[in-house]
Amino acid sequence: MEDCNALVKDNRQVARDTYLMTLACELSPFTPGQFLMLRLTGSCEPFLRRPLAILSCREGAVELLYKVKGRGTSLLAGKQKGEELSALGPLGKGFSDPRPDEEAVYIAGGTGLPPILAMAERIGRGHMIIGAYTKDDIPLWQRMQDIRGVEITAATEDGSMGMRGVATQALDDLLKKLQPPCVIYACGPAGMLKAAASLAKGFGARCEVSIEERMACGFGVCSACVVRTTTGNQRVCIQGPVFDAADIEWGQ
Amino acid sequence: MEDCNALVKDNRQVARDTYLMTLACELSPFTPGQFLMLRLTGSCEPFLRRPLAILSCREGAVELLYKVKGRGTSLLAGKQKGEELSALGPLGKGFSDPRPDEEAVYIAGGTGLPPILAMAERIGRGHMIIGAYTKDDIPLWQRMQDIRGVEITAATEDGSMGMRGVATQALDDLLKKLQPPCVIYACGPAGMLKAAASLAKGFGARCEVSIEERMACGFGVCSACVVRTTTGNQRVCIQGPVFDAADIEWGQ
Amino acid sequence: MDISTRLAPGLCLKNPILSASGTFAYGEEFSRMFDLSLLGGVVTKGISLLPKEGNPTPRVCETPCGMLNAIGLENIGIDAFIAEKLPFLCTFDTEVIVNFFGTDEDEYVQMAQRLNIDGVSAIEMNVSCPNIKKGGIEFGKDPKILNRLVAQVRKSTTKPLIVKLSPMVTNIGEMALAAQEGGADALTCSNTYPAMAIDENTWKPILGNITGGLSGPAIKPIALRIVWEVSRQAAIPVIASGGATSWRDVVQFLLAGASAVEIGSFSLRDPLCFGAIIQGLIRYMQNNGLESITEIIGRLKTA
Amino acid sequence: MDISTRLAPGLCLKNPILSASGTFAYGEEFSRMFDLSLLGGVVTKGISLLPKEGNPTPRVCETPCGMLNAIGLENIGIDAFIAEKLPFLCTFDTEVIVNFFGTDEDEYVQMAQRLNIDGVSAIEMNVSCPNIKKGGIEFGKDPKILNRLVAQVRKSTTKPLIVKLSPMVTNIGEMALAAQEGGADALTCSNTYPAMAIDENTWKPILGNITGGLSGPAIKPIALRIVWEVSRQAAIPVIASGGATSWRDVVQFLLAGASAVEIGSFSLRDPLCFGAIIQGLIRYMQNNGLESITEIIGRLKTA
Ligand SMILES: Cc1cc2nc3c(=O)[nH]c(=O)nc-3n(C[C@H](O)[C@H](O)[C@H](O)COP(=O)(O)OP(=O)(O)OC[C@H]3O[C@@H](n4cnc5c(N)ncnc54)[C@H](O)[C@@H]3O)c2cc1C
Ligand SMILES: Cc1cc2nc3c(=O)[nH]c(=O)nc-3n(C[C@H](O)[C@H](O)[C@H](O)COP(=O)(O)OP(=O)(O)OC[C@H]3O[C@@H](n4cnc5c(N)ncnc54)[C@H](O)[C@@H]3O)c2cc1C
Ligand SMILES: Cc1cc2nc3c(=O)[nH]c(=O)nc-3n(C[C@H](O)[C@H](O)[C@H](O)COP(=O)(O)O)c2cc1C
Ligand SMILES: Cc1cc2nc3c(=O)[nH]c(=O)nc-3n(C[C@H](O)[C@H](O)[C@H](O)COP(=O)(O)O)c2cc1C
Ligand code: FES
Ligand code: FES
Repeated sequence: MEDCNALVKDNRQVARDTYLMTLACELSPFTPGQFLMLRLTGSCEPFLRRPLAILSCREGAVELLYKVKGRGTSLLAGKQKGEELSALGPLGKGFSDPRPDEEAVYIAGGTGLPPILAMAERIGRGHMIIGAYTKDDIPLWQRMQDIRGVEITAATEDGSMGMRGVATQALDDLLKKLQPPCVIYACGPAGMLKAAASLAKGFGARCEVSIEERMACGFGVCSACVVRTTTGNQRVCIQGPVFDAADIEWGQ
Repeated sequence: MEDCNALVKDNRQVARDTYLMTLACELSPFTPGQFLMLRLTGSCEPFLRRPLAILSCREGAVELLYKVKGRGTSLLAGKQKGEELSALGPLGKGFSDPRPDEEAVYIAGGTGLPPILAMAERIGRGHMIIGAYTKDDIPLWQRMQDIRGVEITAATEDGSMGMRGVATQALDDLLKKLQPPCVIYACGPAGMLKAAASLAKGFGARCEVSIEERMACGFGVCSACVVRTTTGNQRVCIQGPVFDAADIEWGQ
Repeated sequence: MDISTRLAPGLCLKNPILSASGTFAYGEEFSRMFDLSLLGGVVTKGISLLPKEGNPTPRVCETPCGMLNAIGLENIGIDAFIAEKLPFLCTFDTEVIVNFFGTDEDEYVQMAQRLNIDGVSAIEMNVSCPNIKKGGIEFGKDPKILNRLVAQVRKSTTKPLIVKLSPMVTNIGEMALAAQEGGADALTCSNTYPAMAIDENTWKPILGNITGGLSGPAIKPIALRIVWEVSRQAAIPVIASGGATSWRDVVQFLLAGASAVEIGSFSLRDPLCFGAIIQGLIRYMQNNGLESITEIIGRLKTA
Repeated sequence: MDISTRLAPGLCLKNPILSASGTFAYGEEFSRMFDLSLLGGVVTKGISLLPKEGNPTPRVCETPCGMLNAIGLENIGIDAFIAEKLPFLCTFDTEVIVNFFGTDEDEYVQMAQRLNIDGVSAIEMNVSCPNIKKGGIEFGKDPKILNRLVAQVRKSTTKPLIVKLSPMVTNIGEMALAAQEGGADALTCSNTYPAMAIDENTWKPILGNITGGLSGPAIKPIALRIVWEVSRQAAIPVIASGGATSWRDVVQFLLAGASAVEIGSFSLRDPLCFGAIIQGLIRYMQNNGLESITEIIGRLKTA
């Protein structure tokens, strides 16, 4: 992990409120699920860095895929080619590879696509489900189609693309067609992760979830980002963001 | 006075640490000595606006000439064509015109050039003295030469251009050659203004000084920017920045 | 939709947006930029019995997301205020709240008496002036002294009485209750935070007065907590003051328990912010189907 | 050039730059980024007798030029600290300052006794924890209680004793003197400012704990004033804490009277800032022909 200067090479809208940014930045090799803490300006405003998963990293070019939510991501969307950011990373613990005998299932919702897509691209086999409210929320559809060996299913709540319904419904359908052993990689809203974890348990599948929590440091020193696990609080930024779903205490 | 959106049309270095910025901005007509309060960003950092004198304003194009001193002016120097600022103004009270029988003398030092140059360009007759430490600190030399009817003298402390010495020495020399009635327009460091005021008094000339003081609002409501005058505190931003030198209590 | 808000018997603002003392002078300059009638009320610069010259310059300084000021309560004095400024303010359809201070109890009382006149909608008592002589600073620091001072002022006026608290105390709830029991109708939470700035090149303080008061967005999180804390303890309305810049901040202060919000430092930066803030608040209420701001005030969901 | 600084008999830092409690954990993570030996000292996360789980999330939130935290003093407890963390910290050529707290006087005393061991260079006593049960919060608010607590802890340890004050008090000078007279060797000025953030969409507080502590550049002007005020009243060294981000801020704190400076929140944002700050300080001293930082400490020119 280092603090690198990162030059914006490209920053373009790829879906509703969603941007793909390419940075020129020398990172150490990463595992999907790992993330960067991006510092957006040289001044102290905004003060905290923003966590974003690494979508890809090749030959000094790092791709990030992000949704504009609040102030930080709006600022990011306004960055133009040649502007400079600072990127701390790769941070955290990424997904583990599937065992050779395991069928791999990837499921993403909300801002959870980048680490899942990164994992699907890395492993190159299995089934991927992407959930969204509507068609316009789904970025990089062609790119996902192009991953050889991975079958892509979209689930949209308004039925505008793929099946009508939520991603975990699609997961349920898919699991009914698969044979164990199976590993599920999930990233997205807490509700989705919880549902995926429960489906995985029912199916007897291993399930790894990448969890989002508010962070201050991103490298383990402030204890902001804890999640309850069966062995007590764990820091999402350094002991995660990827956890075995069976270790998480899901709550309500 | 209004709060106008101002688009940067041009922003170029014209002397050591000194930039000329042209803004596309619809201002009401201005009097030399009047200034703008520039808001540099949409975020609250930096919080306060920065006061800069108006150098010119023609057909929706406003020129500002500024020295990079601290954070705000550094930010300003980094602005590129197409970026947006907000400009409040024209603010304050500018210089009064010379009476037809008055010989006009303009004297500028430090960041005091813009209002003085604006005045010389407006009046188009008289003598102008510009003081600086060295040649490289003097911007827009050719433009000053081009003001028909105004004779330009440079005074540099290191003697690299014009006479060696300070601007008020040049003023002293000049006044010795002139006949009253005479009006002196001065803007620059406090020491220079005080010296100019005293020379003016000795010579029996009217003297108007444009004063710099730290400001918060720039439009008269906060009482940050007071200067002591014979009639008590006056707010530089609204009762000045131009004052009759005879009304100022110069202190030490 | 009803965005009016009640601060005291006989003091109802048509909307919850106020100017703040010391950032609006006596209204004249702002009146050249917009119609003051759009405001819920105008709070004037702090007035004293005699005119005051204030502190040496520099009097302001920029800080991260905020500013320091050490104006030193420069003001034209009560006589000139009543003769020259009040009549002008009364020409607008807005409440005129006169901020004032004294150097001792007697001066506070005299000020309250002098301000007990037509045209003054309410008085805001500043008990947190760091720049006044012996005794002054204690008014806002010791609950017993504050209680007694407020009670004396209360007896001297029939106007709604607002007490503006200092934030830099160990127990602000206690101060609030002291003011309330002394007879305050409402509380302003709160004044600036004693602070300073130093120039590492000259080794000198930046302000002529050495220290000054911190204001602006930097302190908003503290102001929000103080409003929340005080409004749960006091029975009288709270006016928020500290770092508000937008309708979002205003909604947050209302949720925390404020009945009105003063916009201070930010209006030095963006003098036209008042109209935008009021419009933003109205739009927010429309979008959320809210009929009255009483549906927002103090409704923070903490469970 | 001598940039070492003395905080107590037997506690001399090789340079005035410290980490701050709660933003450096127990040093392991930072040690993977730079050699901790470059620091004047490491201040650990606050430790208690028993491990503590802390507050519900969200535990942090961004504010204008700052942040709120309500971690709730989550820590691994003294046993695990001594067994697992202290030996690692002792491998570096830097002072190890252990921050600690208790829920009552007895716990503070027990903690001081347990920390009276090799490897601990000094202890920093946190008396401003808003999240501990009855009695806790009063330690840092009432000078008599503070004085007594410090005196008890003083008797229980031979280590240099640093007391970390709460900034949100009416009279910080009084608190400083109470700690000094209780036997403190040095004072840290100061902890975070109770504050809050509200989401105007959900009508809920942003932090799980409702309120939290404000830190970062936003509060630096207040911290600077507190350091200046306390260092002129107290006879013992002051450690500055609050919003420092650069060697410039460090020089300002030294001028105000601090003998050392903790870098907290800013190191969350820029973990590599420590080296740059120390280098900047050295360059500043070189450029200004200064031989020793004692030539800077408290040398603010106010006349
Ligand atoms: C490990 C990790 C990886 C992530 N990867 C991605 C990604 O690849 N693409 C993407 O679009 N989003 C991702 N997110 C979510 C992303 O960090 C937030 O959407 C973003 O920080 C919001 O910042 P903002 O300034 O726009 O919002 P604001 O609401 O203005 O942010 C205020 C504060 O809250 C924090 N915050 C707000 N929402 C979240 C959230 N959902 N998770 C964590 N912190 C939040 C911000 O970081 C900031 O500190 C990831 C989050 C985590 C924890
Ligand atoms: C009426 C008026 C007209 C001016 N016109 C010009 C001009 O045309 N060209 C030019 O180069 N400069 C001009 N100045 C000076 C210019 O405003 C300052 O150099 C500038 O504000 C410095 O900002 P900074 O952020 O770079 O410095 P910083 O030191 O970072 O500023 C910190 C704060 O101090 C204030 N400040 C610092 N120096 C001065 C100063 N000399 N005068 C007033 N405030 C100051 C800033 O406005 C800001 O609020 C003028 C000043 C005034 C009062
Ligand atoms: C320049 C300036 C002058 C002020 N003068 C006064 C004053 O005369 N009386 C008073 O009670 N408060 C005064 N204040 C405090 C403000 O009214 C307000 O309470 C404080 O600045 C916090 O709010 P803000 O962050 O919105 O500015 C002054 C503030 C500033 C910035
Ligand atoms: C995330 C976080 C955790 C903190 N934990 C502690 C703590 O355990 N004990 C303590 O005394 N101070 C704690 N503090 C306060 C800091 O040590 C420091 O005094 C304060 O943040 C002000 O300095 P800064 O602005 O440099 O951060 C914590 C601060 C933060 C931001
Ligand atoms: S964000 Fe600081 S420990 Fe995870
Ligand atoms: S800067 Fe506010 S009155 Fe002049």
